[in-house]
Amino acid sequence: MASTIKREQTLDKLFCGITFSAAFLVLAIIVSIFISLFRESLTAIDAFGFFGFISSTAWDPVREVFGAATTLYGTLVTTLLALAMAVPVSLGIAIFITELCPKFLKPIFGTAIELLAAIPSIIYGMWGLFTFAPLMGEYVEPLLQSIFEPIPLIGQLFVGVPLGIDILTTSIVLSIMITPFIASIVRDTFALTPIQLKESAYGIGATRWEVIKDVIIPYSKAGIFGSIIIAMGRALGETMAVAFVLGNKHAIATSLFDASATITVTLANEFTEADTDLYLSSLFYLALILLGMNFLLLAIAKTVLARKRKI
Amino acid sequence: MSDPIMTVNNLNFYYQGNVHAVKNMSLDIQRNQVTALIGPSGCGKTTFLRCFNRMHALYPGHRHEGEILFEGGNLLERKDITELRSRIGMVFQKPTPFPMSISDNIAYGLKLKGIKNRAELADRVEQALKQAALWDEAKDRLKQSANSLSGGQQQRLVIARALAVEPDVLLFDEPTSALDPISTGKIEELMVQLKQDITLLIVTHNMQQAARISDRTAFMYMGELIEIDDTETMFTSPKQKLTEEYITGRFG
Amino acid sequence: MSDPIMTVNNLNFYYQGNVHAVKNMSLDIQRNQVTALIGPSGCGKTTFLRCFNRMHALYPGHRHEGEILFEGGNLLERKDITELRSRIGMVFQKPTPFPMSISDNIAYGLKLKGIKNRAELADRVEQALKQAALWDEAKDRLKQSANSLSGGQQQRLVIARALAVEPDVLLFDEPTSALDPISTGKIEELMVQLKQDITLLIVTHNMQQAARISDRTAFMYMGELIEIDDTETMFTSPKQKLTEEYITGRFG
Amino acid sequence: MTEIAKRKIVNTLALSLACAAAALGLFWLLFILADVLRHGIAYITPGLFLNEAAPPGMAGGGLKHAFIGQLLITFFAVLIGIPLGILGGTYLAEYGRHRRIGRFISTLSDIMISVPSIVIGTFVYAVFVKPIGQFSGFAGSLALAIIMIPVVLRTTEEMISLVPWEIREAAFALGAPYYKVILQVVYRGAATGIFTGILLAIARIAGETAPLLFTSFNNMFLTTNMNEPMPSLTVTIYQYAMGPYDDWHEMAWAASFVITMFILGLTILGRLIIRWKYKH
Amino acid sequence: MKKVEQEYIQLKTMLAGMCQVTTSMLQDATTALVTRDSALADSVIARDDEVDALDTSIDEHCLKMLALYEPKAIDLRFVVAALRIIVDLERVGDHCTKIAKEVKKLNQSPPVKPYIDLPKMVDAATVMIQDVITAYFNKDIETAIEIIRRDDIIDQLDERITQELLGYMNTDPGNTRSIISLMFITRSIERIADYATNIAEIIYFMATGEIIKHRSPDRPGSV
Amino acid sequence: MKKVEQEYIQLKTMLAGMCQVTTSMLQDATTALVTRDSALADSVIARDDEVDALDTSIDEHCLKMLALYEPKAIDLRFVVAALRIIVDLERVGDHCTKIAKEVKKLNQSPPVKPYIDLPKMVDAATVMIQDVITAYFNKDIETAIEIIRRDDIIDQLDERITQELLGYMNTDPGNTRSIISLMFITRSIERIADYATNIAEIIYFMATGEIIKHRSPDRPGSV
Ligand SMILES: Nc1ncnc2c1ncn2[C@@H]1O[C@H](COP(=O)(O)OP(=O)(O)OP(=O)(O)O)[C@@H](O)[C@H]1O
Ligand SMILES: Nc1ncnc2c1ncn2[C@@H]1O[C@H](COP(=O)(O)OP(=O)(O)OP(=O)(O)O)[C@@H](O)[C@H]1O
Ligand SMILES: [Mg+2]
Ligand SMILES: [Mg+2]
Ligand SMILES: O=P([O-])([O-])[O-]
Repeated sequence: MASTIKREQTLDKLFCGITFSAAFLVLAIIVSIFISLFRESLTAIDAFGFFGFISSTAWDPVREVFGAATTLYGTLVTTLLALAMAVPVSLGIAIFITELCPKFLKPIFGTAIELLAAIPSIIYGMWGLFTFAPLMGEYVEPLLQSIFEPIPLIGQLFVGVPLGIDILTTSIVLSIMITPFIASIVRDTFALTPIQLKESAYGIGATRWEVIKDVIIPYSKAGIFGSIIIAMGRALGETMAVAFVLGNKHAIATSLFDASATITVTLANEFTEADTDLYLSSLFYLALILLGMNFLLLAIAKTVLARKRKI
Repeated sequence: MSDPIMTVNNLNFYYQGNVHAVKNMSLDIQRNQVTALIGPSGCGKTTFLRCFNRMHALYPGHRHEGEILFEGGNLLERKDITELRSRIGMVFQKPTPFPMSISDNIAYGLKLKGIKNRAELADRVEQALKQAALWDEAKDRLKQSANSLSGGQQQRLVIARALAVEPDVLLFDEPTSALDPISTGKIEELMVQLKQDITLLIVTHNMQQAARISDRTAFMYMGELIEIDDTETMFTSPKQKLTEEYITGRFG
Repeated sequence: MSDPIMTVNNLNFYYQGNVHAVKNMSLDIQRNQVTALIGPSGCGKTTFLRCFNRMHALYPGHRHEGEILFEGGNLLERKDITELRSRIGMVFQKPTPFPMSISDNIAYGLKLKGIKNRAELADRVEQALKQAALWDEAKDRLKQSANSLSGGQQQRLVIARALAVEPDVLLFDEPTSALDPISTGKIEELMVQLKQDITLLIVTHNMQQAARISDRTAFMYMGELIEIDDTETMFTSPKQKLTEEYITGRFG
Repeated sequence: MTEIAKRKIVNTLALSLACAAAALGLFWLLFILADVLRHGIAYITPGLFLNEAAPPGMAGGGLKHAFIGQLLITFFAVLIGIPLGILGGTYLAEYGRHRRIGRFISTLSDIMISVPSIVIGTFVYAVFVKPIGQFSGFAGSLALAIIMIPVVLRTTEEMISLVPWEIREAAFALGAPYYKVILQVVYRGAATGIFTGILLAIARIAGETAPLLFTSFNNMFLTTNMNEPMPSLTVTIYQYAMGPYDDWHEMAWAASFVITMFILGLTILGRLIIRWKYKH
Repeated sequence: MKKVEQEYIQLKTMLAGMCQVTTSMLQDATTALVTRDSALADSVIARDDEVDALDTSIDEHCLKMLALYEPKAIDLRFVVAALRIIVDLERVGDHCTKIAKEVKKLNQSPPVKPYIDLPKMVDAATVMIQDVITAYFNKDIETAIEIIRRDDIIDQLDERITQELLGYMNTDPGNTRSIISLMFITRSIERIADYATNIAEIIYFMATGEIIKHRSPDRPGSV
Repeated sequence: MKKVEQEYIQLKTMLAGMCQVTTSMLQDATTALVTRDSALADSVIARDDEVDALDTSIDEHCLKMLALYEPKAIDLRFVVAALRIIVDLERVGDHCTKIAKEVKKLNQSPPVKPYIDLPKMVDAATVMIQDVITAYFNKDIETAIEIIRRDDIIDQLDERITQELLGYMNTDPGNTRSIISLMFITRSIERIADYATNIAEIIYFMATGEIIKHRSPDRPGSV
C-alpha cells in the first residue's frame, strides 16, 4: 500500500517536471531570440548606435552605411494605412454577420471570412504582383491621380508615375490580409453581447443601428481594441505579401505611388546576399528592432486588455 | 374591481416550423395589479410574455392569430412598434445594464424619445432611480459604470431605466432567478410598490414568488391557459385538477 | 440512537491570507442519516464539507486546526488521502461525468482500486447503477457517451460512480441546484433511500430541500456553527435567535 | 415625428454601409480564390508532381523536389512542435494554473504567436545555420516548430481549461493521482479540441515562407537529406514568381493553387470538427 | 416512496388511532352508565391521557409537515383540517371523561329510571364520529353533508330526554343530584354529536375549499 | 413594508377585534344576568354571528398565509396558534350565547337569589381572556403561565357556587328550572376560563416551541 502511494507520487512529480520543461521552453526561446539577435547586432550597434541607426535614412551596402529610418518609415506607413482601411470595413463585416445576415448565411459567411485569413501570405503576394498591381497601375491609380492631384496639399500624396508597385497597393493588400483577423475577432465579441441586453435596448424603443452603436459596440470595446492591436502586429511583421508589391526602395516616400521598403522586405531580399559582417549585423539589428516593436505593442495590448477584463 | 388594461383574445403563436407555443389564450390583465404567469418549463410563458411588447418582431419566421387589446386597438397590429415598446417595458432574468454610466443608462431611453434638456434629463433620472429604490445607493456614483453595481442593484437599475420612459406596463421574465435571496427580496418589495403606478406581468418559475407578490396568478401548461384566478384562491383551492397537481408538486 | 460515524472537534480552517473560513466547529455526523448544512452564501459550508475528503489538499496555502475523527483516527492527519477519498465520496453542484462511456465512468473508480476482472467490473457497474436508480434508463446504452444523458441522469450517474467504490460517506455540495424540479425530486428520493447504506452530508442553499430530506440540520453563519438539531426541531422551534431569523427569512 | 424619421434614415444608411463592407470582404475573397484557381488549375499536370526542376528557362520541369522537401520540413516541424506544445500547454492549464510562472509563460506565448515569422527565421539562422555553416532542412523544421509551439501550446491550454474543473475534482474524489487525472480524464475531454488546434497549426506553418528563406533556403534538386539546403513549395513560389521566366510563373501559380487548396482543406476540416464537437 | 407521502400516511394512521380511542371511550362510557360499572368508567377516564398524547403528537406532526413540506392547495387543507379535527376529537374525549365521572357519581345513588333514549342517542353519536373520520380519509363530501343533517336527530333526542328529566325532577325530588348528572351527560352527548358535525364541516371545507355554515343553534363553532 | 408583514399586522388586528367582541359579549351577558335585561341578552346572542364571521375570515387569512408565505419557526407557530386560538375564542362566544339564553329563561321566573360570587367569577374570566390575548401579541410567556395558575381560582369559585346552588335546590324545589339554568351558566363561565387557560398554553407553545400540560381535570383539551 505504502509503496503504491510512493510510486504514484513519484510518477506525478515526473509528469509535472516534463510538462514544466516543455512550457519553460517557450520562455527560453523568447529569451534566446532576444539574446542572439542582440549579439548578432552588436557590430552594427557599435557602428551606428541606437538613435543614429533609427534616424539615418542611408542604406548603402557598397559604402557600408546603414540606417533604419527608411525601412521603419515604410513599415509604419503601410501598417497605418492598412489599418485605416481595414478597421471600418471589418466593423462593417462584423455588424453584417452578427446583426443583419440571414441565419442560414451566417456560418457560410463567417467561414468565408475566416478562410480569407487562412490563405497564406505568399498567395496574397502572387495575386498582388500578377493581378492586383497591374489593375492598380493601369486603372485605379491614374483615376485617383486625376481626381486628387489638383487639390493642394492632398495632391502631394498622388504625384508620381502610377506603376502599381507602391505604398498604396501594398496597403490595400495588407488591409485585405488583416481585415479577416479584425472582423472575426470583432464578430466573436459582438456575438458575446447578451441577447437580452440588445432586447432591452429594443425594449425602450431603439432602432437597430442605435442598438449597434450604443450597446453592441461599447460592450465590445475591449475586443475591438485587442483585435486592432493584434492586426497591427500582423501588418508590421508581414513579409511575403509586401515583398512582392512594395518595390524595395530605400527612400522616404512622400507619395502613395512611390515604392518603398519595410524591415521585413529588406530582410527577405537582402539577408542571404549580405556579404559583409556589418551588413548582416545591420540586418539583424533591423530584425531586433522589429521584434522589439512587436513585442512592446502586444505587451501593451495584453496589459490593457487584462486590466479591462478585471473591471 | 375588474379594470383590464389589456385583454388577450384567442391568442395563438407559432414559431418557425409550426411549433405551436401559445394555444388559444384568452385573459384579462388587470390595471395596477401584479399578474404572475406560472407553469412548467417550456409551457410557453416567455413566448406569451414577449407577445405583449412585440419582441418576436425582431426575429423572422413566426406567426400569430388572435388579438391583444390595448388602448382600444390590437397591439399585435400596431405599426409604431418603437412607441409601443416604450409603453410596455421589459425586464429580463439577468440584469442588462448598458455599457454606460448609471445615469446614462437611464437617460438613454429618454434621449431616444428626443428629450435633450440636461436639467430635465437629470431630473427624470433621479425620479426613476427613486422610484426603483436605488437613489440612495446610486446618487453618489451616477457617473460610474453601471457594471460597478451589484447584481441586485443592476436589476433595480434596469427597472429604473424601464420606468424612466413612463411605461404603462412592465413585463418581467424571471426577474430574480439570477439573484441571491436578499436582492430578490428587495426586487419583490419594489414590484409590490410599483403596482400603485403601473401594471406588472411576471413570469416566474418560483411558485413561492408568485404567491408572495402577485394579485392574480395564471397557470399555463403546454401552451394553454389552464386557470387564472386570485393568487390566494390559486394556492389554497384551485379549480382545475392540473393546477392543483402543479401547485402541490405532484407533477410529472 | 446517537451513533456518530464522524466527529468534528474544534475544527478551524484558514485559507491563504488568513481568511478564517471555518471557526471552531464541533459536531457529530450520525451514521446512516442525512445531515444538511445550511447557511447564507459564503458562510463556509463548502469549505467545511471539503475538509472531510481533504479536497483542500489539492491547493496550496491553507491551514487547519482541530480534528475530524473517522475510523478511530483524525482523518486530517491521514497519509493515504487517495484511500480516504474513496471512502468518503463527493458529488458536486453540476454533474461531472467523465468524457467516457457510461459504464467506463463507473468502472473508472474501480479500476483505480486495481480491479481488472471484466466480469466483476460489469457486475459492479450494474449494481451501482441500480443503487442510483439509473439502471433502467441506462442499461441499453452503457457504451454511449455519458454526455448523452440528461442533466438529472448525469447527476445520478455521478452518484452511481461514487457509490461503486463503496464509500461510507457521501458528501454533496448543492447537488441539485443546477437541475430542474423533476430531476431534483428524483435525486432527493434517491438520497433518502441511500441513507440505508451510507451516511450523507449535504450542503444546500435550499432550505426547503434540507427540510424535505435531512434528518439533522446544521446552521452555519460566518464560519461558525450556530446550531445543529433534528431537522424538525430546526424548522419548527430552533433554539438560537440567529437560526430563527435565517429560517423565517428575516435575514439581512 | 421628425425625430423618429431622422433616426430611421440614419438607421438605414448605417446598415447599408455595413452590408457594403461585407460585400467588399466577400468580393476580395472570391477575387483572390478565383484568380488562384484560374491561373493555377491550368498548369496542374502530372508532370508537376512527378518531375524535378528543369534547368532555368527550359520547359517541362516539375516541382517534385519542392513537394518532397515541403513534406519533410513540415513533418519534422510537427514532430518537434506538437509534443512540446501539448506538454507545455498541459503544464500551463494544470500544474502551473495558479503559479505566476505559468501565467507569465501563457502571456508570453500569446505574444510569441504574433512575433513576425521572419524574425524567427533570422534567429534560427543565427543559432543554427551560422554555427554549422550551412542552410539545412532541419533548420527550416526548427523555425517552423518554433512558430508552431506557442500556437499548439495555447490551444492545448485553452482546450484543457475548457474541461470543467469539477470533473478533475470528481476524479480526485474517487482517489486518482493528478497525472492519472490528466492522462485519463482531462486529455479525453480535450482531445477533439487539441486535435483541431494541431490541424490549424499545421495549416499555419504549411504556408510560411519567410522563416524558410534563410533556414532551409532552397535547392533545385530532390534531396531527402535534412542536413542540406532543402527546397520547399513556398520558397520555390517566391523564387519562381520573382524570376523572369513565364513557365516559372506558371509553376508558381500551380504551386500556389496546390498549397491554397491544402490549407483551405485543413482549415475547413478543422472548423467542421469544431462544429461537430460543439453539437454533441 | 417519497418521504412526504410517508408523512401523510403516518398522519392518517395517527388520526385513525385517535378516532378509534375516542369512539371506544364513548361506547364504554355508555356501557358503564347502563351497567353501572364504575371500573369501566375509571378505564374511560384513564384513556383520556392517551387521547391527549395523540392530540399532542398529531399536532406536532402537522406542524412539522407545515414547516418541512410546505403543503399547498388540497394538501394544505388536509393538514389544517387535521389540526382542527384533533381539537374536536380531543374534546370528544373530554366529554367522554365527563360522562364517566358523572356515571361514577350516579353509581353512588340508586338508579333513577331505565335508560331508553339515552343509549340510542349515544349510538347515533358514535356512528357519527366514526363516519365522519371515514369521510375525512375519503374526502367524501356526500357523507359529510349527510352527517351535518343527522345532527338534527340528536338535537331532537336531547330535547326529549331533557324534558323527561325535568319531569322526573318534579316527581322525584330526592334524586335531584342524579338527575342533574344525567342532564350533564345528555348535554355532553349532544356536544359530541355537535363536534362530529363540526368535523363534517371541516371536511367539506377541506374537499371543496368552501366554508359551509349550516349551523344549528348550539353546535360548537356556532351559536 | 413587505406584503407579508402587512399580512401579519392584519392577522393581529383581526384577532384583537375578535377578542374584543367576545369579551364584550361576556361582560354584557353577566350584566344582563344581574340586571335581568332580556334585551341585552338578545344583543349578546346577535353578536355571535359577528364572532362567527371573524372566525371564518381569520381562518381563511391563516390558510392564505400558510399557502402564500410558507412561514417557518416562530412565524409558523404564530399562525398555527392563531388558528387554534380562534377556535377557542369562537367557543367562548358560544358559551356567552348560551349564558344569554339561560338568562332569558331565568327572566321568565322570579329571581332566585342575589348574585355574589358569580359576577366575581365572570370578572376573573373576562380579565383572563383579555390578558391572554395581550400575552399572545407580546409573545409573553410569564403572563401566560400566570394565567394558567389563575384558572385554579375560577375552579374554586365554580365549586363553591355549584355547592351553593345544590343547597338552594333542596331548600327551594319550586325554582329547580332556574337553578339548573344558573348551574349551566356557572359551567359555561368555568369553561370560558378553561379556554383562556388553553389559549395561554398555546401561547407558551408558540413562544417556546414546547408543549406544557399543566392540566386541571376539566379544562378543554384535557381531562
Ligand atoms: N425561437 C424558437 N423557435 C422554435 N421554438 C421555440 C423557440 N423558442 C421557444 N420555442 C418553443 O416554444 C415552447 C415555449 O417556449 P417558452 O420559452 O415560451 O417556454 P417557457 O415557459 O418560457 O419556458 P421556461 O420556463 O423554460 O423559460 C417550447 O416548446 C420551446 O421549445
Ligand atoms: N480559495 C479561497 N481562498 C480564500 N478564501 C476563500 C477561498 N474559497 C472560499 N473562500 C472564502 O471562505 C469563505 C467561505 O467560503 P465557502 O465557499 O465555504 O462558502 P459557502 O458557504 O460554501 O458559500 P456558497 O453558499 O456561496 O457556496 C468565504 O468568505 C469565501 O470568500
Ligand atoms: Mg421562459
Ligand atoms: Mg458553497
Ligand atoms: O367543550 P365545550 O365545553 O365547548 O362543549
